[in-house]
Amino acid sequence: SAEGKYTIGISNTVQGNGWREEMICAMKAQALASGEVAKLNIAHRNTDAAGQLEDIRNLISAKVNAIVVNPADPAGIKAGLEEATKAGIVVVAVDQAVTEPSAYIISNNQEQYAYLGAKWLFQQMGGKGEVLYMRGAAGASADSDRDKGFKKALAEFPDVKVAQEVFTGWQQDQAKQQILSFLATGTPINGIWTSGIDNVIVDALVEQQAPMVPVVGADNAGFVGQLNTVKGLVGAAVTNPGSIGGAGVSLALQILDGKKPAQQTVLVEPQLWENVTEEGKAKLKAAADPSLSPEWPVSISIPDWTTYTKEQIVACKGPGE
Amino acid sequence: MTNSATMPQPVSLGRRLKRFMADRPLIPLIILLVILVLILQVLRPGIVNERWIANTAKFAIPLAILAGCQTMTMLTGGIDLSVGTVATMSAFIMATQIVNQDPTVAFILAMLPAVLIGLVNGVGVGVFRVHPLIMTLGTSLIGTGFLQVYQRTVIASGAKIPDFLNWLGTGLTYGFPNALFLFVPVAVLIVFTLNRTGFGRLLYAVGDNERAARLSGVRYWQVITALYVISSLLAGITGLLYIGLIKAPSLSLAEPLVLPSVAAAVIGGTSIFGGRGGYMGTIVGALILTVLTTLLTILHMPEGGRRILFGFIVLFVTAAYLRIIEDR
Amino acid sequence: MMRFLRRQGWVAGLLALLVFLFVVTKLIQPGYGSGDFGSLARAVLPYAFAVAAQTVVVIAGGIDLSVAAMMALTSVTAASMMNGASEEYAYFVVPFVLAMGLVLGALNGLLIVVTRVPDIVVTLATLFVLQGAALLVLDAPGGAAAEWLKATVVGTMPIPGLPDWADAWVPKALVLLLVCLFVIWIPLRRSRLGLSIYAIGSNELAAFRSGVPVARTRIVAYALSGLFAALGGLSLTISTGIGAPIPGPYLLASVAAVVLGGVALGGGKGGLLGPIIAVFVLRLVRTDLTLLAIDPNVTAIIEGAIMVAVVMFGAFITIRGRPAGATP
Amino acid sequence: MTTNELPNNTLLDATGVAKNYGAVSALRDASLSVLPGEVHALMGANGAGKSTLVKILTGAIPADAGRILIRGEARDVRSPAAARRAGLLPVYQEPALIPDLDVLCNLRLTGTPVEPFRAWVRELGIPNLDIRETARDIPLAVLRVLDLARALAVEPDVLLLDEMTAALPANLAEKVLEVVRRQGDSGRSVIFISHRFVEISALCDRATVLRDGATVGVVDIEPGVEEKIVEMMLGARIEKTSVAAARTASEAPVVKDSHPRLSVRNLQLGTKLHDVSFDLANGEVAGVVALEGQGQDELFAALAGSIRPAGGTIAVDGAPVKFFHPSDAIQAGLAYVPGDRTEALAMQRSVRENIALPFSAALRKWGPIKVRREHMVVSSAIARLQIDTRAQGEVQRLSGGNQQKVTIARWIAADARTILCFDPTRGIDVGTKQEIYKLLRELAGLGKSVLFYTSELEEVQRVCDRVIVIFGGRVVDTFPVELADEPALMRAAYGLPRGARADVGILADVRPTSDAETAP
Ligand SMILES: Nc1ncnc2c1ncn2[C@@H]1O[C@H](COP(=O)(O)OP(=O)(O)OP(=O)(O)O)[C@@H](O)[C@H]1O
Ligand SMILES: Nc1ncnc2c1ncn2[C@@H]1O[C@H](COP(=O)(O)OP(=O)(O)OP(=O)(O)O)[C@@H](O)[C@H]1O
Ligand SMILES: [Mg+2]
Ligand SMILES: [Mg+2]
Repeated sequence: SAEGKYTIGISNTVQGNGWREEMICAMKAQALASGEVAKLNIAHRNTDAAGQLEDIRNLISAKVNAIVVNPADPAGIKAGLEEATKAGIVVVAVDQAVTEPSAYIISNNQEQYAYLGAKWLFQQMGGKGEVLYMRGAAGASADSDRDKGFKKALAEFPDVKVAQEVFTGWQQDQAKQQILSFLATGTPINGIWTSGIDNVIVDALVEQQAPMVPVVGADNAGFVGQLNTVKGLVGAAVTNPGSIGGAGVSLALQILDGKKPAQQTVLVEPQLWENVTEEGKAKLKAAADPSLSPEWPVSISIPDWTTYTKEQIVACKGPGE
Repeated sequence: MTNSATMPQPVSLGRRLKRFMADRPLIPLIILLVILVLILQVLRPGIVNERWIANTAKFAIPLAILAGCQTMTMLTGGIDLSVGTVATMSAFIMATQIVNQDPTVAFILAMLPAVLIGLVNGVGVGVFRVHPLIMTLGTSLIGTGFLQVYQRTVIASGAKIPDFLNWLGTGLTYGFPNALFLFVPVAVLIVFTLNRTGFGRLLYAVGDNERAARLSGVRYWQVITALYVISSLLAGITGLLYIGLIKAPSLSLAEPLVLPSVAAAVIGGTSIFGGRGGYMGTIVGALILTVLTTLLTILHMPEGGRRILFGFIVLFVTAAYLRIIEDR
Repeated sequence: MMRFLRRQGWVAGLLALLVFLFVVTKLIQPGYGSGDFGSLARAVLPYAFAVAAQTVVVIAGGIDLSVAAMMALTSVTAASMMNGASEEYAYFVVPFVLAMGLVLGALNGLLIVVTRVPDIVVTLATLFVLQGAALLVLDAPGGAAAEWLKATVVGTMPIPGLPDWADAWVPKALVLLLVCLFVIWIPLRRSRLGLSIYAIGSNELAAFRSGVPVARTRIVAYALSGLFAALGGLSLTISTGIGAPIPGPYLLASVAAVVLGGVALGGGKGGLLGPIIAVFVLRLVRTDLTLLAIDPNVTAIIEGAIMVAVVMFGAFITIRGRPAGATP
Repeated sequence: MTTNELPNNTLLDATGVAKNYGAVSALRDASLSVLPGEVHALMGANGAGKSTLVKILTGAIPADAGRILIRGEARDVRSPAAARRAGLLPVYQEPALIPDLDVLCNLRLTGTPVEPFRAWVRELGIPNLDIRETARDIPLAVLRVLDLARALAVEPDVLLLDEMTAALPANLAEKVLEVVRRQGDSGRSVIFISHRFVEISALCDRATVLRDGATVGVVDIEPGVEEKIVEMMLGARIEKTSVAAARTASEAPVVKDSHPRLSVRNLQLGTKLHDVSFDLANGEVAGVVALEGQGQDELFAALAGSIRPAGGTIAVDGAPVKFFHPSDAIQAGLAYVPGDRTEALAMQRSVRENIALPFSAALRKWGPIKVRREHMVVSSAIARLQIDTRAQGEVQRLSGGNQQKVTIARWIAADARTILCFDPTRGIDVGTKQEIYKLLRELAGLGKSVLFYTSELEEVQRVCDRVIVIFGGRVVDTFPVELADEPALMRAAYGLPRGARADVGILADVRPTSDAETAP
């Protein structure tokens, strides 16, 4: 629409994953809802830090006013972000931190995410026993941040042992194959921590009629639904909103309008919704949204940061579309 | 003028054994599979039970069907890298269309992109003579793009896994995975096609010597177009089966199966240069890969080490197999 | 002249396409200037090395699926060695990493020669091995690069005798690329070794009978591929300042550019210039799509379609251009 | 006649050479001994192991057993490069130039000096070779000559020529023979493999004869020795099929229809074919005679549906036809047997599949195969051509001659009405040749028609009813077989009017001519 005055560039390096798709939709919806954005220029594909550098430089060539970026790596795109700032472009990183000092950061706290969930899980296990540790993609920086949080919680519970550590690659099918072959070994476990590939794990437990153990996952629609409905399942969803993208766009617009935040970094703290206490159950009930794709996080908005409606984010349309 | 002809040497037992296996290339493959299972059993006593076998079969079946696509295309000197995308598309479309549509309509809609991509692949390879690697890679990029666009239009309506696929993907009948109801007919059909039909003959002939086939009156483009459409259809069906197994429609659902499907066909003894191979070997190849994956999951090992081991084992298996069947 | 056009027609056409794309870019974004060209050159750098790595083995009649994994491994090795080390230490790191690429590449070739397993399978296996090794070196992106190394790709190269405005169009990254590629390639191509590489790709049996040491030549081709991949890995570390253990999208990109660049996948034909221009074309298309703010989902469709269309077009003109009197 | 006293200055001496491919032994006990300055023929029926021996001597394949002495020293020749160093240079049956490199690069690759090479190429009858031409674009016959020139340019001690002349037109073959003869005269040795006796007797000093992988004798070449060699080559297999017998097999009257089986009018194709017209009747074998590159390749390709003519008409049984694909020609009953069997066979498939291939070609035949019927048809074709099926699992394991038989058997099984044979006897032994002649006559006797191109002129009289001579893309003459003696054919092939005195060398005259030339 013609009313907006800014062009915002977006760079993202993982495509086809529910979480990232929600993030992009939140960016579009927020840009539309703000009324300040004339055009979004989105570079959204599967690539690495070098590819993201290329995208950022292309966005600089396209002369955008701000760039919102979900970094492939905190340090790897420093050069590009620096060039953008030099060209007078506002840079906001979402989801993960970046090392470039001139960039603003609004991010989910990944270390805290893992710590919160793991600590709850170990408490449920009574502070002892074997845990199945299902990580994300080997080598991804979000995964290594989460590993720090998990290890921190583990250190607090000396009697909890890791029965097996596997990388799901954040792929549903790999995770399912891994859990099935693990279950088939008959190794006893007392809990499962997953890095957000959660609903297939519960599916597998049900299908195999394996003993139900506490499961920690993310606030994906599918898993939240299972926490509400699957009999005998004890578990918790830790929020990791993809809507952080919308918050990133809001922050960029604020800065463009001259309202700089007090600090360069804004961390969005995760919450934990469990299905053990009444309070937790109520939160899960309220959060459940079967109309969403099971891979989408249910936290489709972030209070104080996003202003779009559910219809807008689900429609996934930006300005001028 | 020279010494008299040398007497034929008595053939040693090792050589005889080797020749026996070389004439039946399936046997060494099966032996290898058994060895892997034994290793598994030694590492985790008790793992090899009914449940484990059913699970292994469940995961090997989608891989084996996709590897069937690779086997058939590789026989003609081609390859089909678009099977991952096609399977994903069919699965995703099925899961999202079933919400509002009649199952039959949803099924037809789900198979439509498979047919289209197969047709484009076939025409590109068969008529325009584009290298299959490039052609199928290109169509899989295009397919993924369309899937992304499509995905946004169905975010609001959500997805659902039809009960039937659920039953097919994960159900058991008398301890046997229901997926066998799909797989056994498909496998029989592929084996029969390759060995006992004119079409199968032509696949081998075209892959071995295209000019010879042409001079015998074979129209290359017809064979290739039909082949890639069939390959795509099989991939589409695999997608439906796989979504019943995984139950989470994602946009990269079947992508991780693509390289292993090529590996399974190669391990199974199909030549990537065309003209040689068969489907029975491929099935065993798929089983070997699946068991191998389990084996690596069970070994307590850092991810890096696991990948290294996987690579070496694939190489070792193929090399050993080649050695055995070498001088047939 | 006619012969030059016949042989280099594809490259000339690509060059024309590239020029056309530059004109289009300038029309879309009138402000497109030397700085933006510098960005393009830096973006091209890792792709160009990946493509060079692929080109050498494809000409030798093989294929190297481990290119991207090799880049990842060399990149993390360089980044972790330079992490916290002095600036001068990098003078040791660079040759070390290049030698590592050379040796690992040669190992690829050696495995192919010794095991006699097809290239595609061996390099698929080494893909896993190298990926695993990269993860063992660094399990998450990290490390560092020396400042002087990073400076080698930033800014422009003052060339004596050229006016400043012209200097601005000579980015250091481009100079580095051309120097590295052509210092290796041009002397090689003219040498007997270079001819041998073409020979084994064109007709291995004829090459063997012409006295070419086929096995040794194949190993050398893969070693060169490893060297180019190591250069690619280094360029990744240099431009990002870190090493990432998960391979980037360089494998598929390299195969696509090789074919776009007029190198026959069967081997024996083509050169390095075509694929390098193809990389520029593909990167510039990417820039244009970003400049036009095309829907990201549509971008994948367009990129795939371009790849397929260009190759189909190439195939089409070869079919048309085939002399009428082709022997029966 | 068997030379027993071996002078101890032998250049090359191989004894007890053996080679097994799985169950089949290609060579059992071959020996060969070559003197300096000698042109030594290596003879044997198809599958005798000649090529295998050459490959072993030149390091292209390793032997399983045997001893090779070069100038009295035991040498282990492990690779072609090693053979080169030892002074042994082969010209294999298949062109050895790298197809994608130009001639100059090919020379550089093998370290061959360019100027001597050019001189030899001119000497061998190719005056204007462009050495920047890519090998792939060079016609087969010229490639063979280039291979030879490349070998000659490094002045080898022993030159090994495996059926060097088989694919050459008469004019080039003549030059080759001349040059080879002079090699011998200048003290170098040549090992010469050919199935053509006329060449052997014109050229060679001695011959080693192989049978079933073993050397059965060494003979001096002297007038009348041919019979003896044939006896040694064929052993028990000997079977006298005289020309007359082959011909009488089909003295059945040629059915004169109102329409000829095939009728070609004003066929036009680029610069290759101008205005070609002729008829082919039912029950007729028509020979096509032409020097290399006179358009015969294109003519056969056009009739086979491989390429489309630019102008003119083709009519089958009086009805005009247009071929867009070989399958159209096959539909019309025209089957093409290419001269190069690698073009016609799926080498990794079985003999049976290769023969049955045309059965499955049409879209409506893609369904299940009727195994029993197919087996019957194929077996009868195999029996008819007496194909050696010991290694039938993969066609590539058959010897050259048996492979050639498979290419013909296919169309016998498919019962094609017209067979277009392009040099079907290229490089196969006399016994097999006789079988093929007989077969063609029998086919004619059954009312089928055959168009038969041959590079060996003497075959014309043995097989054909009529001769069509092509020169420069035109039919320059057509005459009945009675008039087609070799000199007449030769004159016609060179485009000279019938009856004129030819001023061209005829193969049999080579020896005296070259002697005269090289005499000091
Ligand atoms: N790779 C192989 N595998 C099995 N048998 C083989 C192989 N190569 C050759 N033979 C067999 O060895 C025998 C000798 O073959 P070779 O090709 O040396 O004969 P040749 O004298 O050249 O005959 P021709 O004149 O027909 O070519 C043949 O019977 C053939 O079938
Ligand atoms: N190492 C090998 N592996 C497999 N097959 C081989 C090998 N060496 C030779 N052969 C096969 O054996 C045959 C040997 O060649 P052969 O002597 O028959 O050639 P040719 O062209 O038929 O010669 P000729 O001129 O005598 O007919 C070839 O058909 C080839 O396929
Ligand atoms: Mg031979
Ligand atoms: Mg032979």
